[in-house]
Amino acid sequence: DGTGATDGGTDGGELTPVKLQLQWLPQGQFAGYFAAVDQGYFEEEGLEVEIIPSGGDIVPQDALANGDVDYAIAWVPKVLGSIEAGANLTNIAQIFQRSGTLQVSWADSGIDSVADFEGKKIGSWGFGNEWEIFAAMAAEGLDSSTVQIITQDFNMNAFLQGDIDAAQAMTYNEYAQLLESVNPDTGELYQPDDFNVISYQDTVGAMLQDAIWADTERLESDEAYQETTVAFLKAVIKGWVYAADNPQEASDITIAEGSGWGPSHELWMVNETNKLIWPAPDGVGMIDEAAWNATVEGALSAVNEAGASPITEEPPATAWSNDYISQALEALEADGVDVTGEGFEPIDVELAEGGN
Amino acid sequence: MRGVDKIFETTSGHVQALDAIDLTVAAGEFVSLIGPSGCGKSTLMRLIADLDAPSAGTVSVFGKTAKQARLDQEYGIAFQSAGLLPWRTVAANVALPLELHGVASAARSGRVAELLDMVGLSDFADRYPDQLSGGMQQRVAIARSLAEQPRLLLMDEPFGALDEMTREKMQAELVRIAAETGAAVVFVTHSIPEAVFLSDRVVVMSPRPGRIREIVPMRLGVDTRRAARTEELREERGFFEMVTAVREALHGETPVTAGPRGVETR
Amino acid sequence: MRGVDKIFETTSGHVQALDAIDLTVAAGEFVSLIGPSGCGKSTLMRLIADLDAPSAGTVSVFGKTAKQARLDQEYGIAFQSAGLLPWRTVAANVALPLELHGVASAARSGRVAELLDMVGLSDFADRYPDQLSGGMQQRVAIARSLAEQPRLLLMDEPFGALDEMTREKMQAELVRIAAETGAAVVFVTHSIPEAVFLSDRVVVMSPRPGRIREIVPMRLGVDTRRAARTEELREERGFFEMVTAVREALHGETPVTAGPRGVETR
Amino acid sequence: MVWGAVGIVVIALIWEAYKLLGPSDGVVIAGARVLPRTTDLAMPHVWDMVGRLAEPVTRSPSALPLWAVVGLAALTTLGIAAAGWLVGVIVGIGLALVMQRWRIAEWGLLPWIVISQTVPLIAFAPVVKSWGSRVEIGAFEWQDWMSVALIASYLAFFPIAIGALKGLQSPDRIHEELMQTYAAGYWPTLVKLRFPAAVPYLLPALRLGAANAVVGAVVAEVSTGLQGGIGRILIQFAGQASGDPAKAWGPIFGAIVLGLVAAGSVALLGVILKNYRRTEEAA
Amino acid sequence: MSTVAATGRGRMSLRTESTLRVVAPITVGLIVLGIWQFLVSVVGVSDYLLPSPASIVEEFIAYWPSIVQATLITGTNALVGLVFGSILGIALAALAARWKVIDRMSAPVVAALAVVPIVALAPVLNSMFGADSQFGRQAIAGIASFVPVFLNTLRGFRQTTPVHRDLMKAYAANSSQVLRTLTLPTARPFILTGIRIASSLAVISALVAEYFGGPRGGLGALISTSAASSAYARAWAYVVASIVLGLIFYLATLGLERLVQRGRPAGVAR
Ligand SMILES: Nc1ncnc2c1ncn2[C@@H]1O[C@H](COP(=O)(O)OP(=O)(O)OP(=O)(O)O)[C@@H](O)[C@H]1O
Ligand SMILES: Nc1ncnc2c1ncn2[C@@H]1O[C@H](COP(=O)(O)OP(=O)(O)OP(=O)(O)O)[C@@H](O)[C@H]1O
Ligand SMILES: Cc1ncc(C[n+]2csc(CCO)c2C)c(N)n1
Ligand SMILES: [Mg+2]
Ligand SMILES: [Mg+2]
Repeated sequence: DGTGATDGGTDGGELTPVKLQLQWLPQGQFAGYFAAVDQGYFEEEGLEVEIIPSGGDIVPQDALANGDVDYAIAWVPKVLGSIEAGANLTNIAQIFQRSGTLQVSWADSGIDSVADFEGKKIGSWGFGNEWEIFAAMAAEGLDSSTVQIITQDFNMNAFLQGDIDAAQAMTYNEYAQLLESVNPDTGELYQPDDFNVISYQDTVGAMLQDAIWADTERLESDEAYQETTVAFLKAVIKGWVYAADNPQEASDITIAEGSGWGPSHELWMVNETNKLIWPAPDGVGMIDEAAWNATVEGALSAVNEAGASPITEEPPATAWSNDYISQALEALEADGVDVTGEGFEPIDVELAEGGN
Repeated sequence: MRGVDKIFETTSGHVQALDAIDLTVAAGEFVSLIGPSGCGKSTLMRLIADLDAPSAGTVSVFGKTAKQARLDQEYGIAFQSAGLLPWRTVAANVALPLELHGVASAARSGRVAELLDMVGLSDFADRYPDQLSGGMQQRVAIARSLAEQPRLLLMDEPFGALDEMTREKMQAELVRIAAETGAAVVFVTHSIPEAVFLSDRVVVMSPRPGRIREIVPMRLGVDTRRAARTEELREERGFFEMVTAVREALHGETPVTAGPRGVETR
Repeated sequence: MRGVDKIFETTSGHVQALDAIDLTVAAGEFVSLIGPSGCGKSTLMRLIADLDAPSAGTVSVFGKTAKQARLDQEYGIAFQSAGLLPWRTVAANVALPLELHGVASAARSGRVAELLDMVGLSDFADRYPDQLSGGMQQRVAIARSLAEQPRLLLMDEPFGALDEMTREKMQAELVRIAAETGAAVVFVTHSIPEAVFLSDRVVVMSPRPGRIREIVPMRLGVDTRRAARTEELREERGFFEMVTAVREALHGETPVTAGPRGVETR
Repeated sequence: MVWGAVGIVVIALIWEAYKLLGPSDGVVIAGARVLPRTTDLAMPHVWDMVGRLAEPVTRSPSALPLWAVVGLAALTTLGIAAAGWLVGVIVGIGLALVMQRWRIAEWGLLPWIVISQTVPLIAFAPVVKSWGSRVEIGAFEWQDWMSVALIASYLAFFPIAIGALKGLQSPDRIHEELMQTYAAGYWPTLVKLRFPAAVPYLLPALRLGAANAVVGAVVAEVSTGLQGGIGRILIQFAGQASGDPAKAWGPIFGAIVLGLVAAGSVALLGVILKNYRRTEEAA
Repeated sequence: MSTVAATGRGRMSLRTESTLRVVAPITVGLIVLGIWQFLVSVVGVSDYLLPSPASIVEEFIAYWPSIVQATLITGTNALVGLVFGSILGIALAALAARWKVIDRMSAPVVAALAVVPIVALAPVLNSMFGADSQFGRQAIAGIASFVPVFLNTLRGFRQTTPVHRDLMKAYAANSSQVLRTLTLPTARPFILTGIRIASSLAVISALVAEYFGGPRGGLGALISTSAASSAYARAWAYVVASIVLGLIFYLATLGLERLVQRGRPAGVAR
């Protein structure tokens, strides 16, 4: 194993090729990975990482399970479903410590909590993004038949025009879309106090989101892959640290990587994403067992309108592991990197019309 | 028809289809138009039917303008292709003009039965046109053209698509029908024997511009009336004489060509 | 052709298209087949051309089986519709059989020029079929059928779609061409005058089942050779006599019908 | 041509007139909104949609004008669609040849070819991408755009197969028999008769295939998230439609122009082959 | 040997022919299904990647109520779209056939509609007509149906032969009589062909439109949700349902075509 995957192996000659599958188009949500490429962190670890964006219908964990890629970014409840369906995957780093999903309603709608959903038109994107909603509703004693689920498309028009009473929104994306839109009554942009915001992080339905997944069998049998995994995680953490320290640069890097968002929206997204990651008291990427169990609980209780649940039984123990992230964190801490982000301070971002 | 001209404007210039045509058809008379392709036979007929308008001159039918005659349904018409509506049965095809002119259903079916009887297709009333032979289709078209008892029948090469044997049968039938109904007939054809067999007068036309070259009156044997136009006629001497006369009018020769020619036919 | 039968299987049962046909055509002879629609004329011709196989009996062409004759390209064929390929120029259409049989390009264009000259279309070599009149198209088809100097020419109503005047011109031309090339011709037609004008012998057929009713030899005037078949012939007395003879063979009557008939034509 | 422009202007006028006069929440009859909302969000002004094309995509200093971004993306998609179309042409004509040659093949395959078009292929885009990513033969490595082209070809081959089959079966009996009398075998008959006779059927089929290839390519780009094409900016800008409604129309117009260009280029082919279409005008 | 190709077609008794017409496609289908099952169960392509036909059938049965429900939703949208798209197509084609100006003006618009991808229109239509109703999907199915119906109908309206038009003029028929007795019957086979082509397009468009917003519950939404949660056998079960739905539409319109044309020649009028 002369590739020196564990220690700054640029001098080791050949770089190890690695493919990372994202779960959406390039955007600030993935700024840390792009920063790691741009700043040469992967190269320092002896890796040559190709970041593969996805589109409407690509399921990242399936790309991983099929062997198309080496690592994938995906939400935990979605992958739990895939694991139950036969995929053999392991969560090796829980990048987002918090859920970034909101349910937004109009300030005067009287919908301020999940309990108020009953009988309302509730927006969701589908594609497995809806399990938090059903889990939170289940905790309030509501099932999917008590609301009307409307599939949201790529923007917030359905909500703005009243087709949806409470729309699903990510703090880093759709919520910003609202604040970038002109209120036809005032001619100005909408303001935060125009809306009620329900954060799933504050509900029982909260679930773990962006995590890095690896192939379980390869982790067990392939030593090079294990080493690559630790090296990969080290670079990723450095990337996110960079994004936390330099949100503007990280945002510019992402735009250069092909994100089509305007500069203000991109910066907002990087900043909000940072808030979901930092501070990380156990170290960035560490999987909090309590949060994991809560996610499993929620996934077991959620039932959609077709009567299906993401999972029907507890996931196997192989579904998560802190082994690799711990090694990476240790090595980085030894190098003096702040991996908890204790001093993290978000910035203030002003959104421009249309996010431009 | 007085001094009728017809000029078509095409992309490549004017086409003088008809030039100074004078022609009068008597009631009950059978007149054939014959001439080489493009001499304006069809055009002439279409003017009478008011399907086209003359560029100069007047066309009058029974003392009315052609248009009025069309609106009053003074004539029946048949074309080279039968022009039946393929989605209508034979009976419904014959009934079409009656239907369009609001004849009551009962009267209509009576008339249709009568007409189909006349053309010998009573047994085929419920067939569709594609189940009939070409000759039968043409008979349906003739029945249709007779539906409203027109005093004038216009026929543009109605037997052009038929084989010779069917054609001869249809000719005999047309003679009978025309005699029965007493209608005047204007009949376009390419066939000299056909024109000779059917007509009281044969109008020979020449092309570019379309003109009447000669009008050949038919005097067949002793008896010139229609009743005499039986099958045997075709093998008579007078018939061949008339054929020759029309041939020569058509070929435009003053009949002085040399060569071995049977003197008897002159 | 010996004791040839042809039976078609259809949804509604068997159709006996031909029954016990015996016919021999001499080299250089012009034979016409005539008969009512459905009597099997086309079927007979298709058997000779090996486009269908007989149900019984044998067809031999120049001592070979029909199939061998087809593979050896012993005959040329022309149909009722000219059947030109619309995307090929006149010259390319005529060249088609030569092209298919690997005649070198130079030899090909020489032969094509010759053929077009023969049918009088040299000026139209680069035109497309849709730019020609029906008669001209038919002439191209005839040129094509002659391309490989066949000893036998098969023609199924080649002039059926033409008007009478063009038709007469084409007939004269065919007589000339057949004489020039010395090919035997089997010619299907519906027209008695046409058969009479062209043929050495006229085969009269009757339908259901298709049988040969009579073979009428043509003796036109004193000189029975082709050279005599000029335009004037059509107006000769002997011509009308032959027409009458074929008519009667066709209508199947022993010629005893009464009625006023010119004695001279008998 | 002029009338076509008038037609477009009329549509624009109707759009603006309705926007001016129609109720902002649209016309709702029996619970169904039968006429659209007239808000700027739902129906941007025509001049906003056109004007937006001239402005830069974003405020970022390196941003190109919207029209240029749409144009570049359209070119990328055009290339992919063209590849898909070519594959569709080969497969479609190949199938047609087989079906024309053996009637049993026609009976066995044709129903499935018809059924194939009822399969919602959007469901398979990820599968195609995934299977494709495993293809690696020697130096050849499967690219993501090839998956998109493959899906485009799936939509393109259908009209081509049907049209080509009809065309190859179209020669008049008389022409077939003529070839038979010339003792011409299968291949000469194919080359000299069937293909030329098929041209009038093939051309509209190829045109339809081209339009389908574009539609398929765009759908597959959206579905697989392929970078660089019109499908990608379609979802990208649709995501920005709340704050910038006019922007989302840019790629829509781009997709339409793209389809017209694709179909139009095939029409050019028709001009080249005009001698094989002589019967068409007459008919 | 090669000439057999030209003559060879049609040397077969009618009974064998009609048998083969049914047997051949079924055989092809069974062969494909067999290879598929073989790949999965014997060669061992993982069931996760490519569900076996057997497991699809299992899911099909397990989710039967949901499948019926979803098929009804999508089917209704497709049907509404097909009906209104066809009516609109026929009406506009009638206008275009009557007035050349409308024909010329509509040409670019129709050409545009013919090439616009559903993915492009879906979000916009949802925005215009409301994401909480099925109307957006119905509109998309309608647009997809409109194009072939319009084009075919227009062609049909142009099929009247000069003889028939002359005949109508000779009968001094007024324009509504001409429409009723000549133009519509002439165009009918073309209209029906257009509707048949439109039928499967309507289904597939209504289904794909569900990918881009609107109420949940249709086949499209369930296919995507199942696939997103890696329940591929279930996704396939919904796909099978959508194929069946497409076939039902196709066969229904084909039946309609046959029914209306029964006893009548399909060809062009003589
Ligand atoms: N609609 C038209 N536009 C232009 N020219 C026309 C039109 N109709 C007829 N013509 C021309 O007018 C002339 C006479 O045509 P017409 O159809 O009356 O001839 P015809 O004697 O009936 O010929 P045929 O025997 O072939 O039927 C021809 O030169 C023809 O080309
Ligand atoms: N392929 C076929 N299948 C079944 N019956 C056929 C077929 N071809 C011809 N027939 C029948 O065989 C008989 C003879 O047909 P054929 O075409 O030889 O007649 P024909 O004398 O050429 O008639 P026409 O003068 O109309 O051309 C007819 O009764 C016809 O219906
Ligand atoms: C078809 C489709 N539409 C919208 C979204 C919404 N979305 C945009 S980014 C993001 C966070 C996850 O990456 C989410 C949920 C989606 N995923 N898929
Ligand atoms: Mg005429
Ligand atoms: Mg025949």
